[in-house]
Amino acid sequence: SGLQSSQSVVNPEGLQAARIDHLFWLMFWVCTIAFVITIAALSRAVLRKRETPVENFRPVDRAEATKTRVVAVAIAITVLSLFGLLVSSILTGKAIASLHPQNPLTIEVVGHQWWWEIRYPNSDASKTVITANEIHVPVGTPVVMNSTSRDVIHSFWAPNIHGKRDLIPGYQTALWFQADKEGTYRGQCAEFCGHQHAHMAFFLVAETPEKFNAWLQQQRTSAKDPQDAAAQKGQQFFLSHTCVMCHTVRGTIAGSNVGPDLTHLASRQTIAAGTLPNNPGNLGGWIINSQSIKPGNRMPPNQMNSDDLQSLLTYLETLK
Amino acid sequence: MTPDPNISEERLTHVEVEHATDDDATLHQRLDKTWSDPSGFIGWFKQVNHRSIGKRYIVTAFIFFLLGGSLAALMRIQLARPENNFLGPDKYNQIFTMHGSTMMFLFAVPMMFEALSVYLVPLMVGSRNIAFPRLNAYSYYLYLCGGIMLFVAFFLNIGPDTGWFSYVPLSGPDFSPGKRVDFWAQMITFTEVSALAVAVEIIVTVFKMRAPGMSLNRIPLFVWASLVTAFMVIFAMPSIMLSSTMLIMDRLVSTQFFNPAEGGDALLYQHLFWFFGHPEVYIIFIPGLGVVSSVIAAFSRRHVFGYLALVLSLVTTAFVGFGLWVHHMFATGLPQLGESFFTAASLMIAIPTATQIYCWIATMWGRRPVLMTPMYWVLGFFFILIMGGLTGIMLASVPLDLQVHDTFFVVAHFHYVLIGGAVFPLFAALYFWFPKITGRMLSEAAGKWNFWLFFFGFNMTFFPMHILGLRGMPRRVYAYPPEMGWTAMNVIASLGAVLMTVSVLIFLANVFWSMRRGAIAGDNPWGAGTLEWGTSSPPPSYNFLHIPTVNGREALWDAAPNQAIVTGLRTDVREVLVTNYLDAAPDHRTEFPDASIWPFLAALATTALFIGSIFTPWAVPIGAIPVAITMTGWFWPGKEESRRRKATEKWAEEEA
Amino acid sequence: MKRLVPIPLLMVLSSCTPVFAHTGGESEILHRDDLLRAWTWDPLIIFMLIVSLVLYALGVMRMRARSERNIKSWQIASFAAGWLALVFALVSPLHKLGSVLFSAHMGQHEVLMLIAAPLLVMSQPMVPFLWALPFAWRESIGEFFKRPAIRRSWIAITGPLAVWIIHGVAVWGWHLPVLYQATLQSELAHAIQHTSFLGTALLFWWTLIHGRFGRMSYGISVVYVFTTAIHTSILGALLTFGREVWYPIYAGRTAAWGLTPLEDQQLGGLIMWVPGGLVFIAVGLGLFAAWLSESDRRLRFTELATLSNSAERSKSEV
Amino acid sequence: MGTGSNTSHPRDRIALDVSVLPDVVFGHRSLIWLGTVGMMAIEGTMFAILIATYFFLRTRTTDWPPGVSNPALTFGTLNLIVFLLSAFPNQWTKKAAEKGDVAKSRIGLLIMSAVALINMALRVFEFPSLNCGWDSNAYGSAIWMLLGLHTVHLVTDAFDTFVLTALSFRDPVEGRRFMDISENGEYWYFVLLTWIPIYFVIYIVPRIL
Repeated sequence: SGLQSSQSVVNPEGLQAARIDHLFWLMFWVCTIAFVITIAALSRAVLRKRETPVENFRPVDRAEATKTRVVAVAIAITVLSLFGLLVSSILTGKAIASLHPQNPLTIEVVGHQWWWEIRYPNSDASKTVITANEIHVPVGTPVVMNSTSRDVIHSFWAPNIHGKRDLIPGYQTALWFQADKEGTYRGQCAEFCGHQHAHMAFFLVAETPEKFNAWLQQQRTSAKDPQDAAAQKGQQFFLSHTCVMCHTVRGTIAGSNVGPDLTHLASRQTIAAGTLPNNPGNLGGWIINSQSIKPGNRMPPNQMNSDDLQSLLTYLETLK
Repeated sequence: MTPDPNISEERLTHVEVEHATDDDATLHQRLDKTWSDPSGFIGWFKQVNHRSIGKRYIVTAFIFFLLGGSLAALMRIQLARPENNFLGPDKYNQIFTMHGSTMMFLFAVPMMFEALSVYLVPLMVGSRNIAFPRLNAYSYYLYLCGGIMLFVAFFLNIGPDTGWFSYVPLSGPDFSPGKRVDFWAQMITFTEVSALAVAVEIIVTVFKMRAPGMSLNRIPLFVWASLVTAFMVIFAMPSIMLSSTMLIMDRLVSTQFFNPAEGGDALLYQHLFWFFGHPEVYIIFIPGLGVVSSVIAAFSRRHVFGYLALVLSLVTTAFVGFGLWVHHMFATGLPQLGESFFTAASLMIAIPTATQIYCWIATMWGRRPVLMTPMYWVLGFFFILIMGGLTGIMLASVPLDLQVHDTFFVVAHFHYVLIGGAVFPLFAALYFWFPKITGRMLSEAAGKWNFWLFFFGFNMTFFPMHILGLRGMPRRVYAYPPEMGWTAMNVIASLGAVLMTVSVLIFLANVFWSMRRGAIAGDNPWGAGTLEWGTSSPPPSYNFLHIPTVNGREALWDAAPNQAIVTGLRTDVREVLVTNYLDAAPDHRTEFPDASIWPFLAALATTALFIGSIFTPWAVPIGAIPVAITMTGWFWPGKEESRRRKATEKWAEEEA
Repeated sequence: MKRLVPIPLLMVLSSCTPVFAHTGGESEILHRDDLLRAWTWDPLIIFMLIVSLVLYALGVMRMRARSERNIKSWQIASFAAGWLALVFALVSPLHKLGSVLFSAHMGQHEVLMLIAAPLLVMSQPMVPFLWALPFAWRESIGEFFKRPAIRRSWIAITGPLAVWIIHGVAVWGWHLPVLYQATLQSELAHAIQHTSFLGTALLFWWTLIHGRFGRMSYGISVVYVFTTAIHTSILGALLTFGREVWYPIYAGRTAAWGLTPLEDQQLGGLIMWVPGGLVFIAVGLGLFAAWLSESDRRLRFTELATLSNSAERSKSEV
Repeated sequence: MGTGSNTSHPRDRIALDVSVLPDVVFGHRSLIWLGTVGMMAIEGTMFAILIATYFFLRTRTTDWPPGVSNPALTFGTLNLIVFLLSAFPNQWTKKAAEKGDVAKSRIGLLIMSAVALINMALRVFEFPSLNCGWDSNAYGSAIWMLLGLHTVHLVTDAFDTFVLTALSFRDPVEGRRFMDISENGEYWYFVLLTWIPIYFVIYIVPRIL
């Protein structure tokens, strides 16, 4: 399925992640060599035949002066290696940060317990796109992500693309990245944020600029009123029950943003912040009793008969 | 020696002094009568000698280690399968919070610093007790009460669930209602007061109570480690006490320290927490480095190579440790310009650690140390700490840290550092000093099983976590989707935990068996060189029949054939010798307090105040009254005592 | 004698307060291309630097000639390095850069306080300085400092706690925006700032390195060095993490150097924090090592050592 | 191997006789002095961190003090003056104790008890003159905590002074009591000295920063 995704540091698909990956392997090899040499020296010291009987205490050895020299050289080599690593780390840092072109795509990410609000701001407020848990970006285009949190601290992390960035209430932080290859990359919250920290994932969909623009156009539209009766009944149900206390469906009276914006719910691949594939069965289960899927989450259980549920699902399926 | 003519006749009739010509058996009787603490149930709460308190610290901290380990085992069961239903998020979050808090605050620091130092330092510097013995008892009871409070809360299902770091705003009043976080915050205060008290005792003991001849340059490396740790405690712990107090006040009396809406700041908490938290790592492993030096010297039969370099490395680590707190906040979005500075500073800490490792290898080089169980643990320490240190170098790099921060890679890293740097040396220490503490040897055969199972179990548990982290598994998740490909590694990790559990059970069996049946140890079973091996095992109530004098870094090995002893201390009261800071020349004598119930009562009163304050701020002013009363009782001198002292006291001549 | 020597240096420094002023004037904003030409040829500074160098050289030559009091080569090297650090801070383009970039200004202050000051203190330059003077002058200077009032106040301000507080107040006080910005507007304020930084740093390092208990008190010196490292790091961290620009006076000036005023401030804070901290660590470790070796040296004079020696002797006599 | 004392016969032992040493000493020689200094280091660190917290909060906003008026100066300044003046009787008492002068020590302790009472009385009026609540905003929380923490030290030392005063009127007053009195004086200096920067931060900094 489309969920078959990667979430790996050592499988970079973005410019930043690739530079960090190089740095990782450089450090890995330097450290491995250091480890092997040290353990070899230790083994020799422990296993080699001793010069004097063990009973004899001698404050120092005959080779003390040599030992001093060797230790001094070893420390010098250590310092130089560390300096080398420092330089490579700084170069990597510079390369990552140097991506500041003129016309980046700006997105905003707001952390919530336990989902991601994603915005594509536009100077024309009516063109601003608001979605949740699924970020679309064009391949090869720099993206600047402005982020903050509405409640506790979260951390945005899509390892194939870039390192993480904390989302802190009261702070606005910016992260630059660029995806180089088409694909769907999983990411998830990396800062402990309470009960459902484990189920706070998102998907980053990198697609061609054409596909991306089409997607963005689509997301800008308001929800259309449903045509068939079942869906209309579902909409009635949606608008007359507690759903509207938390969710927005643009084009209707539902305009609260406590929970994710549902205007284009059906276009998303997953529900519940990457927890389940988006299909009617999962959605139904989620609506009836989300607490059994994501215990502690903020969505209350909803009692309804199966007819109502069916029509509600039919309505939600129209929110493409 | 002839009696001093300056001492008045009256004084001589009052006092009983030890002489060089005293017969050992008589002297033992006199000293033992004076220095023995009361026994029995009530007596137990009155004891103030550092060996009793030290043993209690060791046992208590080890019990917390077992509890913390059991919590870890529960987490490993939960993570052995994807989307496991064994523990829900609520239980899991409590458990990982309890695991971290227990291991850091109730096991690692109390064990590595308080327990080992309280027991060993007075013996290693040749003193009859630790400075401020009543404070020492008080600090132990506070620690015990704090630990019990936390676990009672946990077993009542109101254990803290916001992580051992309790970041705001998650732990703040809005997102963690109820009392859970308050228990955590007060537990911090309990244990930190206790650690701070011991830090002061250790500093005073090391600077003022060393045996004559033990100049600064001859202090055993374990004592240096303990002293450096004490200084770090003094400058680091106030920070967490303040931040946890601010947290609890934000929660209970609506202060606004961390509330961004009212001018507060969420990152302020992180700065304060890590200003303590980074030094905390060194507080935990520096004593372990001291243990390693002791064991290597003893089994290599020589002075440790590069004494000065080792001491300076400890001091450097302590110094640098205070400049690195931001190291834990790279992902919060630091000024871009700062990255190179922070990376450089973080890398620097590797230099003193590497220096120490080279010095230890140089010590063993050509000496082929005797491979007995304590040495096994030390060699295990090398293997594991070096690996943890090297992944630490990776974490020092800001760009790389942004990837692996808060993933299982970091979990692996700090377990390599902390278990390698503290638990392996701890086992070395337990095998090494068990004979001194109990008079019997631990079984070597069981010891080796203990070691190998732990070593393999450890690597099996934690090595795969490096890979898990690189493959994207974040920390502190109670569940993960099956399709992530993390399952196999998690299963291996969980199996490793089984081996570690078996290993610890073998250790416990070894301890219980050896306490009764182990081979009799004798004074110095390893032929080691520091002062604690110069008295009987277990040491008598007064530690040393005659306070020894010191002629070199390894007091027993370097002793002259006719090494001087100290005489002239009183035997009818608990009198100890106080020496100079620098050269440990005898300076004056001072009387130490007897056993007393007051420290215990004062600790109970303090506990009532701390716990009460969770429920109402009024507990602070009201609870202060019993605290004041018990503390006054503690220091209030008996009238008879005052009279006796007045009759025998000798004032120092005024300094010019 | 030794305990008196730094006073003249302090006096000299404070009497020439105007010397340290920026001469360029605030209106002149330094640009990248002009950097290497932007030396500060302030006559008074040059005069003081040359006088101190000449006096020092003269003194060293006289001491060597009389071979009464030897001066070690490392001390000469230390003086030379300290003197060059002063030149670097006060004459080189760094000085003018400091009126454009807060970070450069911070760098200049760190050079004065953490490089020039400890190097000069270690070289004990007052001994050669005094030797360079005619004998009669030397006498009367000596007399002056033997006066009880002078002695007492000297002792009062060279307590380790006293210098720790004095230096700490100087460092923190000058970073109050009001005072700091005044230095860029008033030559006098600027001169006072530099003099007080250098002066209190000299006092600080002198007390910790040559204080009245000598090497015995190096242990306490380490604690003071450590706590100073911590509080200056915290000041550096506050500058680094500040959200607002503390010193708006730099606002229009930093752009030519590719930094926003806030970045400039962050860089300044980082310089104070990390490289500054490193110097403190290095000196702290040096003091610590000297403290340990002093403990060995003093051990020889204890009663125990006497006892052991006599025991050895009596045994060999038998 | 082994110490000389284990291997040699008692009669051959070299002994370092310490019975001639004093057992009443003052200042840096005594254990209690070093212990008190350790406590001061801990508490001084707390004050320092709290002051750093104050300045950190200062960097978070442009308006200082945020939305409230400056603290009123009267009582804090009076307290500063009383503290500074108390150095004289404190030093006098400390010296009297170090000479073993019972009568002077008693008078000194009585004076110091009175001084501590005045300080505490003034402190009661300081809290309202902060002109904001601990819960108004982070600034208020910080200055309340600073003042509160200092007050805890003031009250502790005052209590200690009262107890010592009571003890000094009970015969015999032995050397150990005089050591305690001297150390109490030392600690009073700490309370006094820390008040200077805290006063500056609470009362002056909002006016100049």
